[in-house]
Amino acid sequence: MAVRTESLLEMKGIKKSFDQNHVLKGIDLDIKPGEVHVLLGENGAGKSTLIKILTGAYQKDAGEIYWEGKPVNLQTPIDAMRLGIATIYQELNVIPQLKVYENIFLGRELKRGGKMSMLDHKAMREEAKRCLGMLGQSPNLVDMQLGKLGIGQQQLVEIAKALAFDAKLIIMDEPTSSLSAQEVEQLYMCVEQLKKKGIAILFISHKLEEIKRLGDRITILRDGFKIETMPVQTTDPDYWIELMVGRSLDEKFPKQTFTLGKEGFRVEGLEVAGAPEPVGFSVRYGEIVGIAGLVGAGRTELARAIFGADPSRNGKIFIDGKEVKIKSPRDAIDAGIALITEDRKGEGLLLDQTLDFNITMANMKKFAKKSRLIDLKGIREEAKRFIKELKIRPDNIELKARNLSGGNQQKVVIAKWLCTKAKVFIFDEPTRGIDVGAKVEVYRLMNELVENGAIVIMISSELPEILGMCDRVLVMREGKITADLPIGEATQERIMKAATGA
Amino acid sequence: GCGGSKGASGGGGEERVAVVLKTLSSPYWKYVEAGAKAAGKELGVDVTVVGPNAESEVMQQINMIEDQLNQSPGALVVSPSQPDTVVPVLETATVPVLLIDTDAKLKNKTSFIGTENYEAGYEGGKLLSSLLQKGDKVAIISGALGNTATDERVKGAKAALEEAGMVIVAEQPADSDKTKAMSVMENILQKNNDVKGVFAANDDMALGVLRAVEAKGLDVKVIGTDGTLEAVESILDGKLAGTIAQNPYKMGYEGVKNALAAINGEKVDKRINSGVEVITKDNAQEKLEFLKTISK
Amino acid sequence: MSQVVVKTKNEVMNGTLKRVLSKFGPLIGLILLIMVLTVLSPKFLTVNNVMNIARQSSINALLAIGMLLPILTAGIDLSVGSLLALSIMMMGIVTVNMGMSPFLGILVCLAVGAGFGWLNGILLTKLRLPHPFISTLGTMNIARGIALIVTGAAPIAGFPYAIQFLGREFVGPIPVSFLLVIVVYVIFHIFLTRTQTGRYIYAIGGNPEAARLSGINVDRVLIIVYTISGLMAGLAGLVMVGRVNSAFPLAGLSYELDAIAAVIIGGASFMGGVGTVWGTLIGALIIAVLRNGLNLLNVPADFQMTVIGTVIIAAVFVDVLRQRKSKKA
Amino acid sequence: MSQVVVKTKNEVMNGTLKRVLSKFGPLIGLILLIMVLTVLSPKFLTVNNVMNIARQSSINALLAIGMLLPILTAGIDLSVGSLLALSIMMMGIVTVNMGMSPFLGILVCLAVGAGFGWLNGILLTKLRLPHPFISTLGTMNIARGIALIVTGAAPIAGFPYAIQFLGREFVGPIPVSFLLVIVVYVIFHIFLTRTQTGRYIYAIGGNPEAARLSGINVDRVLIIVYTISGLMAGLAGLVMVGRVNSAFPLAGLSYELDAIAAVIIGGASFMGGVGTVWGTLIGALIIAVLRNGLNLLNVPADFQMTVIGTVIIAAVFVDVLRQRKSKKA
Ligand SMILES: Nc1ncnc2c1ncn2[C@@H]1O[C@H](COP(=O)(O)OP(=O)(O)OP(=O)(O)O)[C@@H](O)[C@H]1O
Ligand SMILES: Nc1ncnc2c1ncn2[C@@H]1O[C@H](COP(=O)(O)OP(=O)(O)OP(=O)(O)O)[C@@H](O)[C@H]1O
Ligand SMILES: [Mg+2]
Ligand SMILES: [Mg+2]
Repeated sequence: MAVRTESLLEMKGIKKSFDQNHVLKGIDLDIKPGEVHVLLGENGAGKSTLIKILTGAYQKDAGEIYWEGKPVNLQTPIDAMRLGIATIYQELNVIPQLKVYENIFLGRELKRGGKMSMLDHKAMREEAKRCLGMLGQSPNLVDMQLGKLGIGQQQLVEIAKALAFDAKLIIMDEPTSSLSAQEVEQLYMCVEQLKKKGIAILFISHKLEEIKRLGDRITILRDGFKIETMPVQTTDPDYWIELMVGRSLDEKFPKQTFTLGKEGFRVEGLEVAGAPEPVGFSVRYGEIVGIAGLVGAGRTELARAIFGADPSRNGKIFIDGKEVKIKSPRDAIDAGIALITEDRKGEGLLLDQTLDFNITMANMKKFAKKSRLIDLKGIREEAKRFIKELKIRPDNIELKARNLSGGNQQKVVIAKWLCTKAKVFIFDEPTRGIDVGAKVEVYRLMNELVENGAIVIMISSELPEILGMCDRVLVMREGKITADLPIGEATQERIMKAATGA
Repeated sequence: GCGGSKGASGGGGEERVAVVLKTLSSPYWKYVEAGAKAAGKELGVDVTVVGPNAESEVMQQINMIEDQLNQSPGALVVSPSQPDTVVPVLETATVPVLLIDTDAKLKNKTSFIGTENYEAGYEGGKLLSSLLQKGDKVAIISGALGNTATDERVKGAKAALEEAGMVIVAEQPADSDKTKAMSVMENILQKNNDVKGVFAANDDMALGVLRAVEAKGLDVKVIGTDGTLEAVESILDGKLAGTIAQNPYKMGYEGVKNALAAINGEKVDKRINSGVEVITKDNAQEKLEFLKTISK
Repeated sequence: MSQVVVKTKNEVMNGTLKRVLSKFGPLIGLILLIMVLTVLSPKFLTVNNVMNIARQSSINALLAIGMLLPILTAGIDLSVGSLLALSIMMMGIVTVNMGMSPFLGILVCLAVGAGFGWLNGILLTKLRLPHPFISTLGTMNIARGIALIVTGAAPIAGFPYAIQFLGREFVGPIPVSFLLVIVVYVIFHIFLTRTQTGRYIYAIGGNPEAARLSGINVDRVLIIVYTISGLMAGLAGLVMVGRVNSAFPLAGLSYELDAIAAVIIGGASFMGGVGTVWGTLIGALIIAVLRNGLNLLNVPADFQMTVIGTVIIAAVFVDVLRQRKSKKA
Repeated sequence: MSQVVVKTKNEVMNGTLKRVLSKFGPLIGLILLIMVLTVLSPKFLTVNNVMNIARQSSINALLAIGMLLPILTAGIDLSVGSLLALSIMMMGIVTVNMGMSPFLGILVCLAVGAGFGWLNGILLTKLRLPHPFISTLGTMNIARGIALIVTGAAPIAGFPYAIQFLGREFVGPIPVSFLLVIVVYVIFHIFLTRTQTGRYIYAIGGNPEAARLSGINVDRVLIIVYTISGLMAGLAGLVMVGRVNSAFPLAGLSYELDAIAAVIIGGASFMGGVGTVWGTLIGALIIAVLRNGLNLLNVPADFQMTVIGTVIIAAVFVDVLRQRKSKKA
């Protein structure tokens, strides 16, 4: 073998299949110290699977892994950690019942003395504060119970967990998917610092701007094969997309403008738990309204309150000028409202049920025949239709949701709500974890919904998508709506100003 | 009877006797309770009868004894679920202690009133043998293994059956449960459909066995133990061949009566045999009437 | 490896077979057990004995299918044994002691079971007790207490034929109670796979929050679940009374354990959302076959418990092995 | 409502109080129970009776603290009652029947409990049985069976003083067994809050996959958990033998239910990751106080069950109410 001292890590001919599904068909990858190496591929291309093999979470079927030139056998996550590999997994891997600092040090607790001694809670707290500080987070966070945090902050804790680790390689599987602009910026700075220290980073992302900004080299995966590894700075993102989806993409935001109709949806004096004052806004037919804001701005809370997901709520909601009484999600669904929740695992999916079950769950009524039995065939056909429409892969309705890739899971959640034929769609971070190609599909879907007379509201922390797809932008800060901008007046600066209050 | 407060009839100055039984969840122990209560009424004693939910609740019984002692009764009547277990707590008692139904090696006990379970089982075995021919096949249905009362009965029955030259082809547990006994008997008959007699360590199981036998239309003599109302009725109907009654009512009655005697400083016999009654068709009517009067 | 493989007919067949096997997973454990017992005892595989097993399994089978529902919702119902006892005692009081119509008695029996089951559901959902373990442990004690109180622990015998029918009669060689089990299981299968409420039960067990946000009235479904479980306890009681022609307050003591064991051996998960009607039937049969075999072989009482324990572990382990293999393949 | 409020000292105090209350939540249920019983029975709040309760609670308290660990990992240990029986039977054989040293006997007692507990852990992790309900249901039967076999179901009496010491003696008015409980609980508290393995137990219950991916050796921790649970069953057996100076094979029958009830009443969750040592102690005390109170009031046996059922539900409900209030406030 050739001299490998140059590479920190080399993976050669990695193969992996689940049952009949051949996911990785011989992947090569090499990572050099101090570089940011990006993995890019469609949803279900096998990116997460590849890194799970690297971290010892999965066992490879074939292939070799070399660490600093020496072959290694990674059987368990501990093996990888010992080598100096820290991982931020795509799906949150935290213990909701434990405190933030305990999560940060999980598996590598600091102790007072030798191996058998007591834990040093104080030292862990201090060190946790330092790591959270690197991400611009308040030190008060360390003693919070993790489950009480919003999903974005949980993600930050995951990142802090990797930072607290004296790693040579940090794997980040879509770390920014649940963060808003400010935290993302902090993370970028962090990555640059790490790079300077000679730490290598394997970075997975569907956000091309961020790849362009951070990446040194990029490896494109498609259909279980490695297509190409190339330098980031000298290649064109459109070329990456072409390699990754097998064709070129005409436009990233297929914005369509429709004639503005009358007001279709209105929220008045809604008291959201934890918000300082009642909230109100309205949406007209023919427009897509975006809600922007930082993590924890209260957007999700607002959506949940509208949907009747949280108890005790005052205020009025009108659809087509008629007030609807909403006390529970059932009421909301009956009134024609759909909420595509942001946390797909916690609030969206039945992981152990099949895709057709998941997709039709919120609209089972529709499939009840006169005999009151469910039309199983109808369910399967409806599910197949959505799987095709949203390009969910693998396109096997019998598959359990658990076994889908993150992005495909997200698509299943969207399908579930499309299936309800609602009138008002509230999307909470709908494109989180979805690849560039599929994003366009989701945007097209929104267009279609608006065209067919639905109300569409999109909560998003992705400013480009807000700016690219919406007709009007509401900005939230600390539970209040601080700006209501027509798209013509909405600029990145104005939105950020309203969001931060600066 | 289900009330516990009936004993508190008279005015103050009454002696109080606490009775702690193995359980109160079965007819057998209800008869003991009835006997104790009757004695209390007749003799003007305040009688408290308590017992855990099940005979297997051994520690719960110990706790009950402690809690009763804590309320300083005049005397204590105990029927220990596991004989040895009550010794430490009862040794500390400063009041007269009488054991009923089941004896224990207790130095300071005033008396033991009852019949050994072994003897009851032996009588049952004898009764069964008398209905069969030498060399006939018999089966034994035991209680939950480790239940000392049913285990002793089984030992006694086995001894008598073997002495009489019976062939024991099966010995299986049915946890003192009627339904389980029925299933067990069905399965035994599957293999040995020429079984001529069955000894069951309590009446509930005997009745379950009987059901299985009847369903097959076989002529099998079934003997139970305890002498419950249901069993006696079955004997009168010509179904159950017999049962061995240990006279629980008398145990309860004598227990309280002698407890009062001990409180008053009178002499009490160390050993009072309450006897066993072999109940067959001949004397079942009499027994039935007696049981009906005591269980109202 | 990297080329696209055309599936041969053989492979497709294999796939179907695998799917069937994985659906009827614990079946292998049952078949193994039957094979062993057939070798050990010539009496085992006779029509007569098979019918015996069918009959003996029926009470537990009815309790187990009721228990499947709470377990599918990640819950449990500890009260079924006690509810069985209370149901039959009330039926005894109505029909034997008060001499009323047997059909009224049957109605009372089922209504008492269902009513207490409903109470379990209410306690869980409206009082928001943290786990059905607590609420059903509570009602387990309450119902047993009442069963003991109503007749002062005395049993009730001499039920009318109409009540005994289910537990006692045969159609040809087949016990009516087992036919009842089959009918009930078919109904449950349809209920769980083909009705809205049935599917909601799986949804709630899989992810209660997602279920709620999908517009499912979780409380309503849970109340239905526990009511049905109670109803099945009443029905099991009816069969038991038919079998032994008497009702006694300690009936069904600790039967919940056998019912839970049947459901879990049948492949259901305590974490909810996973489990099938047929698996449960096989679980109940495994337990009945085992008990029957021990009796046939006249295994000494003290060894029986040890054998039962070992077989429970082994039966489940066989299934685990099978799954591990099929995953590797 | 809408302005930012500066926290006054009073509020901070309130916050602390709330935290304490929420930590010692079930305490309110216990205090209420004690108040009611003090009013109903003059004998209840006497030194003598309080010490009785302390002693009577100790066996269940020891089993419950062992049970807390499996429950924290979202598991369960059904075998503790049987392990208790097997442990003391083996101790009896060693010390009474074979006349060996009492200290060897104690060692055997604890080792048998821990050894079988270890087996539970191995079955769960290495055989990959789907849920500890199965493995511990199996060993529950196996251990009970062996306990019955070893002496042919005969009890063993007449233990040496050294063995009886723990369950029998007093320091002043305080039973040694309760002092033991206190010491054990303090050790468990330190273990669960201050050691790595202790924290891992919570982590595994909270999210086993995340725990595994964080490099925690989940199997190892689970084996430790079940071994400790078994060890505590042995220790509880030692205390029991001290109290009754005898060992019998049906000892500890269905004690697992009381132990589980104590843990759950004490605020732990079957879903894992939630539960404290002190809550468990209070849960065990609630059960003991309740039983003792019913005995003092001479409540008839059949009513006791009904009352116990009701109080179990009520005790937990009080806690639920409190939590609901504190959330609203
Ligand atoms: N445990 C599993 N069992 C079966 N199939 C699986 C399992 N995990 C992943 N897969 C399949 O492997 C394929 C690759 O999944 P993976 O999660 O690696 O995709 P990905 O590239 O990370 O996608 P995304 O961008 O959506 O995160 C998918 O088809 C998925 O369905
Ligand atoms: N269950 C909870 N308990 C306590 N605090 C919570 C809980 N859920 C959310 N929060 C907090 O409430 C605030 C609002 O969160 P929310 O999720 O509504 O914000 P968001 O604007 O949607 O942000 P995100 O981008 O994270 O979705 C955050 O500070 C969050 O930490
Ligand atoms: Mg992925
Ligand atoms: Mg949000």
